[in-house]
Amino acid sequence: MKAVKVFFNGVLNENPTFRMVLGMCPTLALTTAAINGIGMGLATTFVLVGSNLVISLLKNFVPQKIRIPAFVVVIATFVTVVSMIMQAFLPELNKSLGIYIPLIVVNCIILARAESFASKNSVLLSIIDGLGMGIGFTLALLLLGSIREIVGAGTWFGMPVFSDGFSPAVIMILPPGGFITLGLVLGLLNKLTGRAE
Amino acid sequence: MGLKVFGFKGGVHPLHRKEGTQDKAVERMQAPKLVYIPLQQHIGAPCEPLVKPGDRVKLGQKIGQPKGFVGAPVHASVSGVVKEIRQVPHPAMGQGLAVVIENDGMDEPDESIAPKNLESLGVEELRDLILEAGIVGMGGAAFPTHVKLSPPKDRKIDTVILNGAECEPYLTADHRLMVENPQDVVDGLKAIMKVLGVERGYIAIEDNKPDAIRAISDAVKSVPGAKVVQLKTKYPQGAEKQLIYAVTGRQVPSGGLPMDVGVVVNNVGTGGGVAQPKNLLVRIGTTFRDVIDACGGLVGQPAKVISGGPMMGIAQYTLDVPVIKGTSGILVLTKQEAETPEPGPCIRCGRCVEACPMGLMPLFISAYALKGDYDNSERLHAMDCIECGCCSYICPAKRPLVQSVRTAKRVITERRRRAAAN
Amino acid sequence: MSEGVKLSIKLFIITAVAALALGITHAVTEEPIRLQNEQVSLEARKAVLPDAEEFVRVDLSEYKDEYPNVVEAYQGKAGEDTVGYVFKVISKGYGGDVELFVGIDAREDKVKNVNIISHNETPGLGAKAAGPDFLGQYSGKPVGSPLTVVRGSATQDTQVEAITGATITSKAVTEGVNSAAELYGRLLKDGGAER
Amino acid sequence: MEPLIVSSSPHVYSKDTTARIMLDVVLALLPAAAAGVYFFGGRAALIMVISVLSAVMTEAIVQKLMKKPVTISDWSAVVTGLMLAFNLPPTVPLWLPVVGSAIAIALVKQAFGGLGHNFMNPALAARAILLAAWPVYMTTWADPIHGAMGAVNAAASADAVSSATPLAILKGLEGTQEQLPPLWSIIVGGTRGCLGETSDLALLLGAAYLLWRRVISWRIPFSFISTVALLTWVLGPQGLFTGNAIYHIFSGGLILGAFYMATDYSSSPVTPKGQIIMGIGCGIITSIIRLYGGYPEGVTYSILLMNVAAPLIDRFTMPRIYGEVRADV
Amino acid sequence: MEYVGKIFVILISSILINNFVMSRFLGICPFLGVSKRVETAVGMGAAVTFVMAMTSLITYIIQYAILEPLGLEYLQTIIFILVIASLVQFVEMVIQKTSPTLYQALGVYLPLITTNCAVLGVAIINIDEKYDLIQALFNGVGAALGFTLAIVLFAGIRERLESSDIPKPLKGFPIALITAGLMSVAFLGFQGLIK
Amino acid sequence: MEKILLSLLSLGGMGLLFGAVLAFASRKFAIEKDPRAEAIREVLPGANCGACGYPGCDGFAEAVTSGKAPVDGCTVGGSPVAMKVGSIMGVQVEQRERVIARVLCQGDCQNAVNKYEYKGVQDCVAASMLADGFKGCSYGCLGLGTCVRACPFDAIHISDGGIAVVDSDKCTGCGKCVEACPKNLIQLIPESSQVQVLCISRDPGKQVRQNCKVGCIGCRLCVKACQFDAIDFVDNLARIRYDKCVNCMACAEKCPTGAIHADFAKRKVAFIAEN
Ligand SMILES: Cc1cc2nc3c(=O)[nH]c(=O)nc-3n(C[C@H](O)[C@H](O)[C@H](O)COP(=O)(O)O)c2cc1C
Ligand SMILES: Cc1cc2nc3c(=O)[nH]c(=O)nc-3n(C[C@H](O)[C@H](O)[C@H](O)COP(=O)(O)O)c2cc1C
Ligand SMILES: Cc1cc2nc3c(=O)[nH]c(=O)nc-3n(C[C@H](O)[C@H](O)[C@H](O)COP(=O)(O)O)c2cc1C
Ligand SMILES: Cc1cc2nc3c(=O)[nH]c(=O)nc-3n(C[C@H](O)[C@H](O)[C@H](O)CO)c2cc1C
Ligand code: SF4
Ligand code: SF4
Ligand code: SF4
Ligand code: SF4
Ligand code: FES
Repeated sequence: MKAVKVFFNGVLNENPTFRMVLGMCPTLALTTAAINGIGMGLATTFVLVGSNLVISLLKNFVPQKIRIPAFVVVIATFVTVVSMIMQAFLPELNKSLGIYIPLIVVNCIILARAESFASKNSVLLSIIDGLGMGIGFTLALLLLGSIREIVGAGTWFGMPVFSDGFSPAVIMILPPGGFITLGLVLGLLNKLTGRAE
Repeated sequence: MGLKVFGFKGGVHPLHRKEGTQDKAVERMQAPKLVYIPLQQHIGAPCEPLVKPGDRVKLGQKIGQPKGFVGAPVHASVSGVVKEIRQVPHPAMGQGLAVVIENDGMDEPDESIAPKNLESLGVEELRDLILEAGIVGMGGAAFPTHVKLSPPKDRKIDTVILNGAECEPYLTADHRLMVENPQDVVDGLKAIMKVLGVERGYIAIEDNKPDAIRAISDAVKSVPGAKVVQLKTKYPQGAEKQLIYAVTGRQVPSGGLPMDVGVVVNNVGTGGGVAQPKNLLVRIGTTFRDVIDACGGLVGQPAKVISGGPMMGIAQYTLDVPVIKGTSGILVLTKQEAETPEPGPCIRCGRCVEACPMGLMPLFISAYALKGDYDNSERLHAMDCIECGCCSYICPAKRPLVQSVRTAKRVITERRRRAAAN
Repeated sequence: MSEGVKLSIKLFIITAVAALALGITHAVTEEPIRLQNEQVSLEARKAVLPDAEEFVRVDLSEYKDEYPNVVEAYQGKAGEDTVGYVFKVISKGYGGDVELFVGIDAREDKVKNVNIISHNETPGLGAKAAGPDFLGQYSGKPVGSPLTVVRGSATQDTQVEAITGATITSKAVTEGVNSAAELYGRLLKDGGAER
Repeated sequence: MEPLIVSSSPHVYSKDTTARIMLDVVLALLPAAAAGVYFFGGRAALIMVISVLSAVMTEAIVQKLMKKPVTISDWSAVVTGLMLAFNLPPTVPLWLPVVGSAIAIALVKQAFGGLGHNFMNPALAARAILLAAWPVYMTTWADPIHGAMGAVNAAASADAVSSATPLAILKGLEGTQEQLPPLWSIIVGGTRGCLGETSDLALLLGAAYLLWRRVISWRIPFSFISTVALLTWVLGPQGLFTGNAIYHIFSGGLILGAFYMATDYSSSPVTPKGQIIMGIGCGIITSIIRLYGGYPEGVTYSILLMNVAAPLIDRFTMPRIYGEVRADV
Repeated sequence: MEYVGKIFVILISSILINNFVMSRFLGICPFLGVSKRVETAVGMGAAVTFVMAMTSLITYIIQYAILEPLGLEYLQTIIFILVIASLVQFVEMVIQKTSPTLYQALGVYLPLITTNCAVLGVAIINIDEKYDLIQALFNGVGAALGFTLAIVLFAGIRERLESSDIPKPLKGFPIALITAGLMSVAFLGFQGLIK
Repeated sequence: MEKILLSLLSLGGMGLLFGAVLAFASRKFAIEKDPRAEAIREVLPGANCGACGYPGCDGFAEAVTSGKAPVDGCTVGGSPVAMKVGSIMGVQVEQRERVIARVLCQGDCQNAVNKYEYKGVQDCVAASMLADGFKGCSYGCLGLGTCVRACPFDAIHISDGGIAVVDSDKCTGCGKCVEACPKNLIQLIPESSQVQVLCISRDPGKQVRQNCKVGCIGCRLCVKACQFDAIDFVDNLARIRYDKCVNCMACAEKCPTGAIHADFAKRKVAFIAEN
């Protein structure tokens, strides 16, 4: 029961993108297309689960004072290992996700979860938290990526969605488009859920 | 005219609308049946009544004695019988204790008001005279004059300025005084200079009153060290700090008083001794209603009655308020004139910043004040506002600028007082 | 200092384990990654010069000053025959460097193919340069005279149509191709290259 | 007797109102609008009308949706719509001004709380967004038609290719110096460019009116234009002091920008000193972009960038308070 | 002279054209989080500047003194992040001791500098662009100044927004993001400034 | 193998080095942080309202640990929090009664008259500067909501009749509104007392009658009605002494204008029976 709650907490209530507004850099940089969003989201989910797992295992071993260096080392190791293995043995997958993998190291969400959840909870819950957060993140990226791709390029997952008459608004896939789309989506969600700061 | 014209930074140019009265000679008004003499007529401590109901008082008899130094006694403006002492509406304070005197129409004078020879009096005597006579400033705040004339020993006063700017629209009382009784004005200046022992005296007049400038220039020749300064016609030329800047180029430090720069400013009316009951156009204690009736009564429905000028005057809620020492004019506005425009959002035109003679940023002070963030208002120097109203006047969006700044000042003062008490 | 020692040792253990994990992974993956990368770059060269089977690096140190934007050159061979050359050129586009591979067919003295490997141009504008519509224009252009960019439709053989709204990028690519072609001519003249 | 009205002083107010000021700006823009129609034909008029209408409609709709009082009678949306139209090439498709006005009003103005709260010039921000979204439409310049009312469909005609503006030539991006139009035609109007910027003469006429009405002060325009003049002259193409400052002043949107857009109340500093800093900053950025940047024109971005800095400028240029002994800021 | 020019280009580019926040999307979280007051924004900017300069220096030394000679490039990410994390924690302790007010203001965001992608980003860009030590330092400082510029301007606007009547659903992050979007539209103006 | 060893050495070495540096730094730059402050901070309500007189809850926590603030200084948290803070600090706290704010005026638009039409900033402070406000009664609530804006807990509202009313469930007794009201109309009153004089006018009865239907007119019927000597008169105004009042509500029954407010639902019937 608790596990279910933890899971949906990550997907909905504390959605890392829409509620906590963390991990903004990859969110904004990589949502120029829907496929990028999914790729980044999944890669992050994977690392999140892994690092949450390891950190919850290590939680009693790591003293407070070196907490952050220790955690980032764990995360970075995870990312590097994954990246090397993919480069070597999964060249196809690597080709589509490759460039995003190193960026995961600096995604605030991972360290934030490590600090605030994994270092305080059991292994199982930590894994579920990682999964929930990761999926929440992925869905958010997918949504943003879709909007930006459709309006900014006139395609969705590379497929044209409009007839020829449509001229896409290039700005949507430029930096300003990222900020503004996310801002408007957040505003809309606030409106729908009746929440406001 | 050959006189240099002086000015200051900021300010506005409201239509001066003095045409109605500026050429009308001063008339004496018939004293009314009942007069209401508030026991507090000025900044400072209220007076203790010296009389009780049933007492007979003579014209000019002292009927109230101030409790503190910053205060001035009040006098009877008619002779007659004290009817009662009760709360009445007050033009500046909403309500206040007043002595109600039933006029016997005899104007029997009190011994104390026999005219005295200016030349023959000593400095101390003169100061005491001013104190006893209850002279207060006619510039609006009705500040007791004897206080200003008693600077602490360590402050060197070298200049006296008589304020004849009268920059408020509509008002012409000072103007007429200067035209009709220039000698009184100059005598007043002489008296003040003598009390303070200063050599330099100025009478500052806006350049839209050439007849007053002429009259005073002639009269002032008899006083060594005194001269007339011509001011640009601009509101609030008459504000103390702006006036000092225009005349002497000195700036009064923030939170400081004029004496900090060695200057004393007095209204020309103060100098001329108009505040003494017998010289008044209207007896103190006459209600506004009586005054207005004397002017031929009201034309239609009044919507707003203001004591003072339209820029700084205080709106009254009833015509039953009595005239007090500082009342320099009564203004009645019709519904149309009184319309307070609906405020719109600030368009950040910056006019209020340009207009503020104090160099404040009214739009920000006001925005913070309206949000209840008085700390930030204070940080932006809300307390330096002289409440001249230029900002509200000029604002195209009709924002309640000075109104909210005033609120902020009030709250800040309250907080400071509370903090000091703790 | 005992606490300090403990801290250091703990951090040491964590990093050491991490290092071990990484070291081992690296050892295992090093070779496959190298092969992968080679494969990738070979394919990139082949894409602009499909007839070649192997590529021999050409030494450009002599030409470095004259053609600073051409950074690599390869002789493309099919068996004993030289089929052409591949040049890697970096030109300055709108948003930064544009890296191109230019393949030149030595048998016909024509541009074979042009490929953009990396760029930082605006999506939807300059980024269109990497698409076949634009790059296809270069295939078959003669190398003798420099190409020029025109707005609107090209009327001459040496003209390339600019991408609308991205003249700067178009010019950058064209200049890159021109440099490659010129260098190719120089190499021929100096004997550094053969047909 | 009815109760008297009591309010805090002052009891009189100046005659100026927000609506009157905005109306003045519209009036000042009319000569330039007429010039735009004269030089670019009926299509220019069509674009202006569409732009103004959609700006006003957007304002009304957004305010209705947010359940705020509808304030379209204050003319500010009209100014924004007109300003946007002035900043569009005459050849844009007709839906572009609609989208642009919607962006200007809804995203840049109302999202921040409406009149006076927007930190950026709505029309200019919309123009910059349109430029980045549909650069092709936004950089396709048509040759002016010198007849009175040209065909409404000027854009459809064949000569509406993306041709070079004087500034692009000046910069050496395209064309040659010989193609540079004569100075008089730049000033009077009739060079390629946006709708409203073509006739500097008409713009200056309006500007004089605004200055006379004291709607704008000289500070921003003067410091803006003189900074551009100085920098473009000093940093000339053939070494120091060889620049063609006159051309730089009168070509492109400098006059339009300096008098009408950099002076937008909401997005410029309120302090007198701040306004001069704003003008100088705009001048520097415009010159840098014109001389070294990726675009031939820098007025738009310079104003937007200074808009971004305006709150800080206000903060650090508070006027000297009368009698204040300055210790802190 | 040319070298000085290049450094100037690096500086301008990293401050304005490729501003980390406005066009590279690095360091967004602290940008959004620590920009409510101008004072704290300045503090954050100063902290980031210090950390970035130190990072540029130390990672440069590690890369060219240890990793490259030993053929351990694959440890780049992990070592860099370790350096940054330690450095940040060090800075945190120092600030906490020397300026409790600054510490209180930066609060949770100091640890966030660790995962501030901007810091790792600058270290990696330095290596990728093959900058020498001086250039790397200038790039680091430039990027940090760019970050500071963006965050301080942003904070100025946000302070002004405080007294604005912003529609309820847009209050907080949404309007902040829209503001950032409009700012980055303005920053587009610097594009193509230096070629 | 060699590579693995090298990586082990370099990375591990760095770990060792940084660990040492951090350990050193944590010692060198160690700051005295009272763990109790953090513990206190945890139990505080976290409203950061500042009613305690310190900058936010953090400030209060620190002030308590350094002995500057009393353990029951947090009005918002009331006695439960005070107990917890006390137990952290190791001191006994007396149970203190919860206080809630009360607006001492019932002069809404039906009961009270206005003396003029106010135009201007909708703020009680602003209005009160003009002849004590537009209410006929110069003591009355102006209903422009200055207190509403001051309340951090949304516990005070303006009624339909245009005067301020406190929602006693939400009110935490922080006293912000008391400070904000320019008419000094709001008082913190112990929760248990059910009887209050909701009028502060010191005007003579005749004047009060003219201005307001529900004001205290100084008739002193309540004084006579009270069996417990809990009401006295100051300046024409009845005053209830909460320490003596037993909530018998006899006074409220007698009050001819209804200026004494009592919640009859909570009446202690026993007292009446007794008498
Ligand atoms: C508490 C207080 C003390 C003052 N003390 C002096 C004083 O010692 N000397 C003086 O010349 N003016 C003094 N003033 C007068 C003020 O500077 C000013 O003239 C007075 O408030 C009237 O100003 P107004 O008529 O411009 O409104 C004092 C004012 C106040 C309120
Ligand atoms: C905005 C403003 C306008 C004023 N205008 C006048 C004026 O026109 N004439 C005048 O005598 N005093 C004017 N005063 C009052 C003067 O500042 C000053 O208090 C007064 O001249 C002092 O003289 P008194 O003490 O004799 O009244 C004005 C004050 C303010 C704040
Ligand atoms: C957001 C934005 C992105 C741009 N990106 C590019 C680009 O990637 N490549 C390019 O050559 N020009 C780019 N431009 C430049 C303009 O389109 C510029 O006007 C153009 O280079 C010259 O116009 P022309 O291509 O119509 O001759 C961009 C402009 C904007 C506003
Ligand atoms: C002198 C002046 C210039 C203006 N310039 C512009 C402008 O360039 N763009 C615009 O959208 N609105 C402009 N306005 C209109 C108005 O300020 C605009 O609607 C506000 O920015 C909206 O808050 C201007 C107004 C004035 C008084
Ligand atoms: S005058 Fe009015 S509209 Fe103009 S800036 Fe000041 S408050 Fe705003
Ligand atoms: S802020 Fe005060 S001093 Fe300044 S213009 Fe307004 S009322 Fe006058
Ligand atoms: S209780 Fe006081 S502050 Fe509240 S509305 Fe009434 S008068 Fe205003
Ligand atoms: S009603 Fe007054 S005392 Fe009660 S919570 Fe609100 S502000 Fe505090
Ligand atoms: S993801 Fe870049 S700073 Fe948070």
